[in-house]
Amino acid sequence: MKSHLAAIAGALLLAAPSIAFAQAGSKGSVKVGVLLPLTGNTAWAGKTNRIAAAIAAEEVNAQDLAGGYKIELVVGDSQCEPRAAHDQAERLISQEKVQLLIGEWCSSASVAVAQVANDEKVPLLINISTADQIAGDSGPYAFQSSMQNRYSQEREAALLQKDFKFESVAIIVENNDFGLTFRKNMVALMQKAGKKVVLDVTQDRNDTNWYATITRIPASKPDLVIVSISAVQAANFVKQYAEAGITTPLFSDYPPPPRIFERQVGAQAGKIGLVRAAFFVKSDTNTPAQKEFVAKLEGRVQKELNEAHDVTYWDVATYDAVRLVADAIKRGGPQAAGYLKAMAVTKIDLVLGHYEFDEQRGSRPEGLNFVFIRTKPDGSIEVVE
Amino acid sequence: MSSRILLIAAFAVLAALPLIFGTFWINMVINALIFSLAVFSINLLTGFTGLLSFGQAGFVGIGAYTLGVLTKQGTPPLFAGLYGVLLAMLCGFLLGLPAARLKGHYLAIGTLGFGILIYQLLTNSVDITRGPMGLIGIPTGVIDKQTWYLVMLAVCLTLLAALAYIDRYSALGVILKMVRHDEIAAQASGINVFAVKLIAFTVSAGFAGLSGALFAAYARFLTPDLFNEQESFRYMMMAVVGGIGSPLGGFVASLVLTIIPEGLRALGEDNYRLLVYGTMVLFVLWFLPAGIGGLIERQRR
Amino acid sequence: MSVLELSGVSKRFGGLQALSGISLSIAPSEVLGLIGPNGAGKSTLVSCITGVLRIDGGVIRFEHRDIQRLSPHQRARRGIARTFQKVRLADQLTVYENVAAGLASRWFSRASGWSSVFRPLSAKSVGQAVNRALEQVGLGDVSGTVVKSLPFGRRHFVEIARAMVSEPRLLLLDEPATGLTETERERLAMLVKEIGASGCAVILVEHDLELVGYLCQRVTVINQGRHIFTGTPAAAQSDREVIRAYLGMNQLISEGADDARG
Amino acid sequence: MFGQILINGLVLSGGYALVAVGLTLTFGVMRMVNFAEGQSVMIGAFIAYTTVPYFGYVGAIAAAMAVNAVLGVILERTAFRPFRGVELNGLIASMGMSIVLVNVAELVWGTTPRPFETIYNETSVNFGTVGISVQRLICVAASAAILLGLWWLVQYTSLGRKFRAVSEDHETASAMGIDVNQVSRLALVIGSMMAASAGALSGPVNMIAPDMGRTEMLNAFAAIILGGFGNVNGTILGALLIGMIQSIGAVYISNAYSSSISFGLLVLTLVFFPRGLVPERVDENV
Repeated sequence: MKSHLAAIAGALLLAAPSIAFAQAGSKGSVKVGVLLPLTGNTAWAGKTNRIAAAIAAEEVNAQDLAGGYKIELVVGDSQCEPRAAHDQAERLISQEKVQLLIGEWCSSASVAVAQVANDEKVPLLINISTADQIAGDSGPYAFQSSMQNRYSQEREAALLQKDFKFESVAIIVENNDFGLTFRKNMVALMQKAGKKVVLDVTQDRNDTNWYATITRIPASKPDLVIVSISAVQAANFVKQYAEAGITTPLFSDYPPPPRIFERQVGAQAGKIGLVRAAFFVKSDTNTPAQKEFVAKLEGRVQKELNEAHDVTYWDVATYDAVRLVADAIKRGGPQAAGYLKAMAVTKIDLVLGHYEFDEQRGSRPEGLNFVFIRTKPDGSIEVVE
Repeated sequence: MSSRILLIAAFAVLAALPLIFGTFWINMVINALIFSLAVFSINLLTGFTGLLSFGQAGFVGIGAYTLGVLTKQGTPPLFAGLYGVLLAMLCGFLLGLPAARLKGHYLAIGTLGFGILIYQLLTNSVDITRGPMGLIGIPTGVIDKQTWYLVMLAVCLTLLAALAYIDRYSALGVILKMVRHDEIAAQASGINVFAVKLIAFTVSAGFAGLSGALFAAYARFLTPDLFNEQESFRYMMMAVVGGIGSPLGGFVASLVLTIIPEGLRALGEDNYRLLVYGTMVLFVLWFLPAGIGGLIERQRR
Repeated sequence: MSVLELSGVSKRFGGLQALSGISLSIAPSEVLGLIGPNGAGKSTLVSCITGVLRIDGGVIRFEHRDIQRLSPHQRARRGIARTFQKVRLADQLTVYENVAAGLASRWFSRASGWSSVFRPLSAKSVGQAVNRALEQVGLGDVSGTVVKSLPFGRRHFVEIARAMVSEPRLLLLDEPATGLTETERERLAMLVKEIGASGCAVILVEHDLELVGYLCQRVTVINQGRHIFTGTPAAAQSDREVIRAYLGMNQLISEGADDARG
Repeated sequence: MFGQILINGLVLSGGYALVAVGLTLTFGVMRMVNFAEGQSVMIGAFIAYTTVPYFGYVGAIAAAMAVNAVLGVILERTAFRPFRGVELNGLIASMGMSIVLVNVAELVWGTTPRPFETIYNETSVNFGTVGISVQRLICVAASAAILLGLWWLVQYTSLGRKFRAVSEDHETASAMGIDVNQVSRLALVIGSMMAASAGALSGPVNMIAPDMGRTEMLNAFAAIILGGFGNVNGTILGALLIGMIQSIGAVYISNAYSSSISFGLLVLTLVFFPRGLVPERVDENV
């Protein structure tokens, strides 16, 4: 009996400091490794995601959102490439002694990081890669806060049928991790909705010449063209699509990169009325929290990188990830066991929407923001849905 | 005698490394040791018979994915690794049939074509290899890094000794080098040049497949990008920087060219690291025509 | 009882008829001279015998078996060895290693041969054969030196040693005397005599007619791919065709001769 | 439909031919493959991209060629002359140079892919059901013109004769008083200029980024093998073949395997023609 009482007293004592809202860091600091691409062809995204993560960490420490712990971010350049991501994850864990991990951008790199996280028993929150089940497949130490492809494609299929009248559809993808899962899910969804897939093309992702594929569109006469290709290739595709003068409505699954896309192909996208899906777009329909974050990040990017920047979904996803980690530390502490248990029962509203995790440790899509946007002839963007 | 003591001392230090450095560096060295097997395969092929191959990463990929896919389907890792090496050797044999008749640059580009073919197969056969999504959680069990390190060190050193023996002391070494220096004279001495080249291709593909299988068992994740033509160029670079005829040079080069760029990461995340890598390759080629191996050879003599 | 018989051997390179209807035979221990002006087709004939070139017509029989279908290494393993006009040695390797390579035809000719491939070079079986060949050609002193540092003349002898090490029954010497000093030439003559005496047939392709006269019991003369004479060296010197071929003044002679005959 | 496939094939062939011809020239003269040719395409594209506002498009192409000429000299000094005897080391040195060039470009221009806007991009000409941008037509016409110019240079000028002499036989050429080093440098200079024009012409068709040029180089290799190493006319034919087959293959077979198609074909040709379709002279005699 006595020993039992002592245990309860001990637990109470432990809990006491957090109740008293001690100053952040009073319980020490937690090192969180952040893996993102700073070199290679996706460095344009990593540069601004890094600043978004820094803003989140500063807010957490300023407003003591991590239950008395101070968050210290350690960045690793994983280059959106599996081998670099694997080595960087190992470095952050064994050299920098990080206790938690956030990352990576490209799915194939996240696969590698998830493997290391489970081997070294260091919890990982996959914040951007959207391939299905990366967390689920890799093991108990990985969570995935980004909306998985299968959920976003279900949303897209539903919205497409609402906004467009079409019976036949052409599906064109790139053979990277993103494109191939998209194609599998979308073909099934379209067939389930009774639409005829008249053209189904998978293009080699190093092949920047889309002309051959585009010439097949008029021949197969689809009512709607659905495309899922990466940011760089998307700009290429839209340019060649407009050049070829094809008027079939075009929907691109890939969220727009910031300035690059609009500046380069805004006019052409406007000419063909390109519709795109996005988890987040800077627009007047943003929530106050979103507007506040956008202002903060764009100001910071202007100051640090002195270049104008339109906030993208990837920036928001990275910001939210750091906040999610802080929230889980507050409720379960930085040690793996408590942290993972807390993360599993997360219920929190952040910039992109409401976050909860299912039993496969993937985020539930219901609460998350999802919009359709159309490029107007003058190149500007309007939110459709 | 002194050089032998030097060698043993050096290897003793190498064996003790894990105790000194943290697991990150050990992971780096293990990767470098696995790399060096693929560099060995080039040493064996090019160093001995003079044949060029820019498709070695294709064989590494075959070895790796065979182990990956089979272990995920329940085959015990050892057998899966064996099948991987055998499949790589079969592909080496099939590629060797036309390749053994090719010369110089035609052979280089022909094998490059083979490498690209394998890479595209791995990327596009989604239902077997999950393509770009990558194969994750290959159940080969998490053996701790120290044992991996010692096992890999032992494998590399035995191979080094075997290749050195063949190169310097065995009759096979003379035959292989005859084929490299002068095929017509070799034929006139009763050497079936075509068969020697074919066997060299097959055995070298086997080594590359072994390197792939070991990588799959160690890293336990695979994506096709780990086996594209840039990787084949990287193996070739290490073999040449190491000194094409010298397996020891190749071994040292694969350690140096894996660890130094990683060490330079402190220079900042962007491109200085690769810039230094490129210039390092150039400097070695300018000042050490026979590569690091040539340097070691000169010291020893 | 001949070790090698050629009958009606011909070879075409596109339009050029390099060899037409060459027939000859050679008995064991015989040294046959194969002479003719430059470009007569001597090297082509050697390449046809060793299998580097496929013949277009005729038959080549070695030890009474048609070897037309055999590739060069198979013919070498059967016991046909050769040296080259331009010496072909691995100059980074030592003399010992180069000569040891000649043993390949012995190693691979028998099933058991394969196992010896992995045995060290210094093994008794290898060492014995190589050292014997080196002694025979008088290179015992330079066994460990790298071929690159050998004077040109002595390299010929390394090649002969490599050819002899697997005890061939037929040795083709392709202009071995070129570039030899006087003493080396005598050394070569003595060596060819010994090789003949040991039972191995020798075909000596050579411009040095004095050497041929001394060494060969019989000579065959070839000119523009055609076989114009076979017989003793002495007879060859007085044969009209041979003189015409060699002196190369056949236009002059034929005009003069025809007028003389009226 | 066939018209578009033809045009697309020509555009591809134009780009591959310009790169392949540069490679063949350097190989013919120096017996070495320049693995940094792909990066010369990239440097050419970026120089043209940065100079378009000042010199206009045609001026930009000229500027790109000029800068690449200098690049050619640098490449010859660093990656080719020191390795005259040891071809393999030369090959790897050019790979080392390609890594250096990519990373220098990334430092100077950043990794973000950029559009290369020219006035010809917007206007397009209707061709059956699909329009073709004037830029593509220019790309085809200009590469044809440049290739013709090069063919004329190789056939009729004294430099061309020197190229052919040196690629025919190294020793005799220098014996005849031809400065082989100078000819090699010129070969690499012209090769890099060809690559610059390929970059400047194909840049506007797609996007430009520091890691561009790799697929062009791989396909140029395929073209060289089909056309025969060191043979300029054969290489142009090879490039045409590869461009057409890829363009047709992309439509009728599958373009997830686009580079495999050209390399698959290449491996097949090598099986039956170990020395390429247009064999060089036999350089190995007994």
